Amino acid sequence: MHAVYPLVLGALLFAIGLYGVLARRNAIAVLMAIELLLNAVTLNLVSFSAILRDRYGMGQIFTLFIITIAAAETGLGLAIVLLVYRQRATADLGEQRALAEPVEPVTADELSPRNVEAEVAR
Amino acid sequence: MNLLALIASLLPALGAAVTAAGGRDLRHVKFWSTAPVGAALLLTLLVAIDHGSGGASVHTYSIGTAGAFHVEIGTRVTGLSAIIAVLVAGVAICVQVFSTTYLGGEPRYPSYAALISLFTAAMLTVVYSADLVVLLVGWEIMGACSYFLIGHYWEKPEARPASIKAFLMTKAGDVPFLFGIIALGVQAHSFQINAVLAATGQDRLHHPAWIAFLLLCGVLGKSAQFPLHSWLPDAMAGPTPISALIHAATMVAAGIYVVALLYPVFALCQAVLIVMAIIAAITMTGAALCAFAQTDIKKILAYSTVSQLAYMLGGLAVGGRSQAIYLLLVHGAFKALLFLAAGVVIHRVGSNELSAMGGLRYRMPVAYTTMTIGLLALAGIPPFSGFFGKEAVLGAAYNATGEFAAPGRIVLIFGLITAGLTAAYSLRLWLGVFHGPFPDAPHEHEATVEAPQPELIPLILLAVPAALLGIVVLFGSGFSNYLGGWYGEAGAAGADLWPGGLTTLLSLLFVLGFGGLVFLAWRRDEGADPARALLGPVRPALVNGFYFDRLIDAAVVRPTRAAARLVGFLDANVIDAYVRGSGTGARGLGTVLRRLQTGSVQFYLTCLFLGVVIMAAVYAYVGTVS
Amino acid sequence: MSHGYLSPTGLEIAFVLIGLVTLGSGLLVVTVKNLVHAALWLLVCMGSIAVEYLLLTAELLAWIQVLIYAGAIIVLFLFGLMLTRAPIGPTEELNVRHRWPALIVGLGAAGTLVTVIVQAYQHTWFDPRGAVPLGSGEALGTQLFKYWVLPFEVLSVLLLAALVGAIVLSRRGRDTEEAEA
Amino acid sequence: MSSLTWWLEVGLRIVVVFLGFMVIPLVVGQMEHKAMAHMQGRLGPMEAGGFHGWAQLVADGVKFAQKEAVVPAAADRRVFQAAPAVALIPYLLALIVIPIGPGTQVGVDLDLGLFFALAVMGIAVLGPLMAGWSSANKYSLLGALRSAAQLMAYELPMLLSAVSVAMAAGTLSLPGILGAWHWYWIPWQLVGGFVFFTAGLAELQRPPFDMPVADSEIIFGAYTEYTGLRFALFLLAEYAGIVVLCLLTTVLFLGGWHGPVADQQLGWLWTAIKTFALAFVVIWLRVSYPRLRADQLQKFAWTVLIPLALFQLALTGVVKVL
Repeated sequence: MHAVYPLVLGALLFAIGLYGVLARRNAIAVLMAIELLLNAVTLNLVSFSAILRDRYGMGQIFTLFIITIAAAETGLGLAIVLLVYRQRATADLGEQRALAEPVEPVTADELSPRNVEAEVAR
Repeated sequence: MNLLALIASLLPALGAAVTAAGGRDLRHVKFWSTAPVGAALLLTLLVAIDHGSGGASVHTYSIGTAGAFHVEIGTRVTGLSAIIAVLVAGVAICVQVFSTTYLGGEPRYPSYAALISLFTAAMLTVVYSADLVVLLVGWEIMGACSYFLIGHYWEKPEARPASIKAFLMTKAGDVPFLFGIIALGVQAHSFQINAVLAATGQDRLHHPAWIAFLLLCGVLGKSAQFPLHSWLPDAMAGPTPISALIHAATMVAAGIYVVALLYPVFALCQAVLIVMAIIAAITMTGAALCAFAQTDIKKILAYSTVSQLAYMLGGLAVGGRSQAIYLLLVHGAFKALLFLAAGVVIHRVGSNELSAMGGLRYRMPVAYTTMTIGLLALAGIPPFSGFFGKEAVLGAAYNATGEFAAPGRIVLIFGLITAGLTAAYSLRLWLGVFHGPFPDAPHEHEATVEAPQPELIPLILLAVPAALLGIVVLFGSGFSNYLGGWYGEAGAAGADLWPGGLTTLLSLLFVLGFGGLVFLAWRRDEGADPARALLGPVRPALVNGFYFDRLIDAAVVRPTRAAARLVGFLDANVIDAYVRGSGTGARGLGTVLRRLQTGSVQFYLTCLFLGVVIMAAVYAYVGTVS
Repeated sequence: MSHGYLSPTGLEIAFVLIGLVTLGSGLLVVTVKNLVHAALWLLVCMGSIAVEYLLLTAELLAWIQVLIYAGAIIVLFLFGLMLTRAPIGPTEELNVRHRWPALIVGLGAAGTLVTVIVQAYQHTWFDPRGAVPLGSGEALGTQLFKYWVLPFEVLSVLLLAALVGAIVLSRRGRDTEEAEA
Repeated sequence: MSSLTWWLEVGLRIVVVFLGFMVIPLVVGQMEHKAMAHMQGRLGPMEAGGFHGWAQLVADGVKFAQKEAVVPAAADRRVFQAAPAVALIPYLLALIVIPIGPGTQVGVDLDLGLFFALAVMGIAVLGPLMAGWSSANKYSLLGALRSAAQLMAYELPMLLSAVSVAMAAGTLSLPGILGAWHWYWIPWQLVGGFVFFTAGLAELQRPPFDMPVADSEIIFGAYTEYTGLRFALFLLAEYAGIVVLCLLTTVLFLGGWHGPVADQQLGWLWTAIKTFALAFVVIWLRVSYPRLRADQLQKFAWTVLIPLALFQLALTGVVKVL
């Protein structure tokens, strides 16, 4: 088999997952897109395991590990999303702006020399 | 001998340390302020007697190499240094003893006494030092001590600026002085005084005139010569004993001493000598005139000191090294006496003003007697010591030949005039303080109000040399021989200190003439100030020291202030504009960047991955191309 | 054995067809407006990837993929969706307002990766059946417990941590209980 | 073996499995009707067709086929329609790898057969979930949630107990397991068998683990909105689940085609006997046990079955090493 087929499949799947992670607002949808990302990686691992005639099963075993970790990640991620949903009644990532920097305009007197001196004196 | 000299310089320092360490504890201050200085006096006397006319005795301790120079610290005892050291220690012990009662009750007496001791130690260091660097250290410690001592009464409004002025003006001279010393050391390849003098003798100095000028600046500052003289009258804001110490023996004497010490350097160039002579002439005449006009008796004495120092400088300018040192010596004696006596008077009267005094001769017999002796010496009345000192300088000026001839004329003419002026202001002071009516006389017929003994004893002790130091001239060239030659070597052909006939006659004529004028003016109205009548319209100018301070204010202070304002303006409006601009810019940028901080994780992630993709693409592209 | 783009083997045809299914369902996962449909398309995607594994002779992995993803993770997703009250019918606010940055990133990543891969592997062929046989449970298990025991055990610790974490996260805190009581 | 004959044989086997899949669940359904009727003294199922009510199942089929296939207006139509298939097909796939007799009497002798069977059975969970969500009915959704929680809880003990057998045999291939089987495995894997069977019942939402479809609480859970053939398909899936579960239990824990006599020749018979015996037990349990509450269900899974499964696993390991 031509090596490009599985590898390109993995790459495209990765790009799709990337798009999903960035474009989805619902936290669970983002988690799904992350699953796509992980699967793209595992697909590549399996492909390389075959292409490079991997004697120690590294690719496949890493895939095994990644699937396991993905399961744990999904469980934890969903637990977090449910917690967020329980507290804020929404799983919309766009609404989770608690860490946003509040923007207030810089006032003119804040920059005057007198004020600077006062700040220094303080 | 050198070891004794070293101990003599260190003892007052030890006393100062112990006194200062005691803090405000007054119990042992009197002992620790007087005993080490007294011991130092004994040691300096021993050194002076032991030295004889033995030339220069140098003993140094090597303490390693600093840069290109091998640093050796030690003492150098010559006739000059031995005799000046005796003067320093003698005046210092008198001042310390005097101070025990004069200032003994004050809470800040310990620090005062410690500073006096330190001052003495610094001056002894200058005198005994074997190399110029250590000399400079002592020189600067004196500057610092004078700053603190003049500002001793820092609660008085005139004392603070006076101390700052003294510090700044002497410092203005010290900077060129430092360069001069460095130039000397570099050209002689050593800072050892002996080596420097040897280099001078072998004509190894380049541009000696410049070096001499640089050194002269320091001397002018320390010895209060025109144009750096005005700090000395202002320094009267300090306690009176300090004035005695500064004026008689330490600070101002240091300048003259350094010129005498490095005399070969100065004598190498006639231009320097002429400048010295001109400065001396201006200073001596102007200061004498100012002294005549002053009403504050301490200021009279201060201007008198400036005038007399100019005499010494003039003596040095005409080649009369021995004569100048002799005058320094006798001046030290009688000026210390005068200041201490004036201190006694001021303390009793409670005012510095001449107008507040009068008719004190019966009430303060000891002060009267001793001050009379001092004033006679100052005025140059034979046979008191001042007469011989003055005549020695005038004689040297009269007899000057060769490159000294031209300075000699200048010094002679102005010296004679100044002699008369000196007699005039001395007489005015004497009459004003001790004769005539007491201004407002509630105590006119009271018994004596003498000062306590510790104040009187130094007066009497100082009166002896003030009256009798003229005896030195009986030894002919013995004093000069003791001082040694220019290079500090022994057995050089010494100058004769015996007064010359013509100059004596002329100076006595001047003295009698000016003195008579003053006396006649005083006789007309015993309560009035003779200066007022004699000087007329120029008096205010003289009282204010020829408005010299205003000149300095206009020439130096205002331009400096203007420059400072300009710099301040530039700092506040140009440099700070950049600083504030950067602050504003950072804030503005921060505001913009804060808008990026939306809290949306996906927005961050998008930016992150965008960057990653771009980097990966660029990397892949570069990897493909290469 | 000569290979070329234009003379695909049966295996390659099967792989590409299944791959198209994978990509299509993957695209649907990130684009459909119905969350539950997205989860179900994810199921299709995972299943087709499992088939791809089979084609690449990774048999055990394929069944694990089915077991874990289809049997557990998708169920978890659906469970989560139902708990967060995923509505029936399209959800309007499912995508971010401006999708073009994400699109640019996705297309950029796809372009870069595909370019690099094609350039690097355009002359590489391999035979999945001819490779070292690792797909069976016995072979993979042997490798796992021969060479990868330590990572395996570490992974068990990680799973334990995840378990504890999930429990802690899901527990209702004391304050919540009080607030509800 | 040439390629053509290989394909032919595979096709034949799949057809046979499919036929079995179509028929055996119906048999089990008929059996349930009769057994329940007898046990509970029900008269209705005894009427249809005359003799012993033999045509009851046919009547049921006719009834289901006649009914209108309603899709609720608010429902997600496609998911609603796909759900029965998702519930049914995994059991068909699982059936492929289960051997009914010695040698080649198996659909496909898969190297990872056990794994495959369990994996595809996991997918069947999705059926009720999809059905429940897409029905746009809150009872359905509740039922779906209950079934999802229940299925995930019982998946673990089921897998663990199955792994115990795989460990004992040293293979994941179902024929391989049977090949390694000895009679003493019955007492040895008894605990595992209990766990597997019980967990399987819970997976199938059979009584007493039928909380997700508790008609007294949430009508019929995820299947409330289903009518006609789609509902029949769900029922079929349930019976197919029973068949697969009983077959797997038979194969894993009861020796499959092994029997006291003539197991090489009559292996399929022994398998059938054991399977139907187990299916009878399933029916019997339905009739005799009350329903467990949700918390009891979860507690039973996590505090009884999983420890038991782990114990079985440890026991297997110890014996294996000894």
